[in-house]
Amino acid sequence: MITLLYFARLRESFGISSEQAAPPAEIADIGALLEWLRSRGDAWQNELAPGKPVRVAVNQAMATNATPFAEGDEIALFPPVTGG
Amino acid sequence: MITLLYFARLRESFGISSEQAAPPAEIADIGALLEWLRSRGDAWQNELAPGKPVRVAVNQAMATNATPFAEGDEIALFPPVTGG
Amino acid sequence: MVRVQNEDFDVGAEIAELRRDNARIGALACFVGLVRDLNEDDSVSEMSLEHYPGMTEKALAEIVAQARLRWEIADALVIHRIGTLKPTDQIVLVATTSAHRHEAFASCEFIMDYLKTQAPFWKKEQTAQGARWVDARESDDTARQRWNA
Amino acid sequence: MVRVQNEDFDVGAEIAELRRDNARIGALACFVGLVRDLNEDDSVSEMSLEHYPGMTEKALAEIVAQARLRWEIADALVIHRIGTLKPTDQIVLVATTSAHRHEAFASCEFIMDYLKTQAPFWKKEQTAQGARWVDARESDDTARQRWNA
Repeated sequence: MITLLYFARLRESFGISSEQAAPPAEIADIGALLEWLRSRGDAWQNELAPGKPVRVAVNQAMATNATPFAEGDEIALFPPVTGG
Repeated sequence: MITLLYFARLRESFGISSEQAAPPAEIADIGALLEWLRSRGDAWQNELAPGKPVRVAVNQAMATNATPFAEGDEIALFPPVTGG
Repeated sequence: MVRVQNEDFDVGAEIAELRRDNARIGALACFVGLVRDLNEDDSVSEMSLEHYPGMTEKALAEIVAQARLRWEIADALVIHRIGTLKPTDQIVLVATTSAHRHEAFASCEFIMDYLKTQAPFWKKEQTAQGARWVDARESDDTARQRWNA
Repeated sequence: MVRVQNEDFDVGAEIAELRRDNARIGALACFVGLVRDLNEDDSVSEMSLEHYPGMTEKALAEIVAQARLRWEIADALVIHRIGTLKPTDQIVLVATTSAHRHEAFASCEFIMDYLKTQAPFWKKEQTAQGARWVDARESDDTARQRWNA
């Protein structure tokens, strides 16, 4: 299981702020995880479409599509940040 | 007559903070005025020696050796500034 | 020191505390970010700030650590508010101290530029046209990237 | 606004006043210069600041006017103290406000760099080796000149 967190516009579009998920074992990096989430269709397909500016953090550190993840990780998806 | 003002190290070296002076009529720019003041000798010659970093303001605006001055002007001599 | 809080902050008290009794400090630079009543030509009546608890504090601490690697800083303080804010409210305070002014200015601006692009905060504005998430600005990425030049 | 005064100043109160009720301000940058207890490797017990009354105010106002020509500033404040000061005392405050942070940071640093090299103030330090006039620094000239690059 991994913990998925959603913030800001993604949280609103998906209608949830977090979930426990169990992607298939062959899904081992962020690029594959996003592909898997897109297959849920609707808001997932739309918000996570390639080219959309989605940011991902694995265990609270910024990640790229090539970043691997493992059982128990906390993975957060969010739009580009706008604080300050 | 012109008013001469001295600040900081120059004020201390000359022993005065201001004076009314009447340089000869042919002395019409700052370069010539400094030469005339140097002719007083001692601290004047020393502090105003060519190459010493002396700053001059005419009527409270920064001046160079080529800046002219006239009867009634306020001319200030001081070291490079060190505020802030 | 890094703080994320709902409450407002007192700039005078914070910077007095930051430099207290340290006679090696010759320079203090500080920045305050404020809610404007106008953004992208629309009037803004209210703003809410969301963040990623845990990661925010880590990201801010990392930015301050990066600044300390680059400049001789005596101390640095970052306070960022979350929750609902109104025009003229204070959003963020960054203050840095150093022996000399260049280090204080540069580190303060560096921390702000990185905070803007790296710390997980998101703003949602209430405008006359309804609520909207604020878009990230390309100029903020450009501002951050110049530190790598 | 430009002030030269013997009295100390309250940074919090000054910047609150500078931005009061102006919801177009999104950024406030401020700088405070402080007396250090060490200069050129000698301990400093006291400092006295002399200035050229009349010209000082004109020079500071001119520096602020130059900053306004370069950046969109909402307001700018310069307070510089004169007289006798001790380590940790505040010497100078420069604060600028703008819609955006780059303008606030740049104008604040510009004003400080010009103040350091153009405003007629002179510092005399009391050290264990006696009193001495502080020498101007070449690095301050360099800092000012980069604005013309």
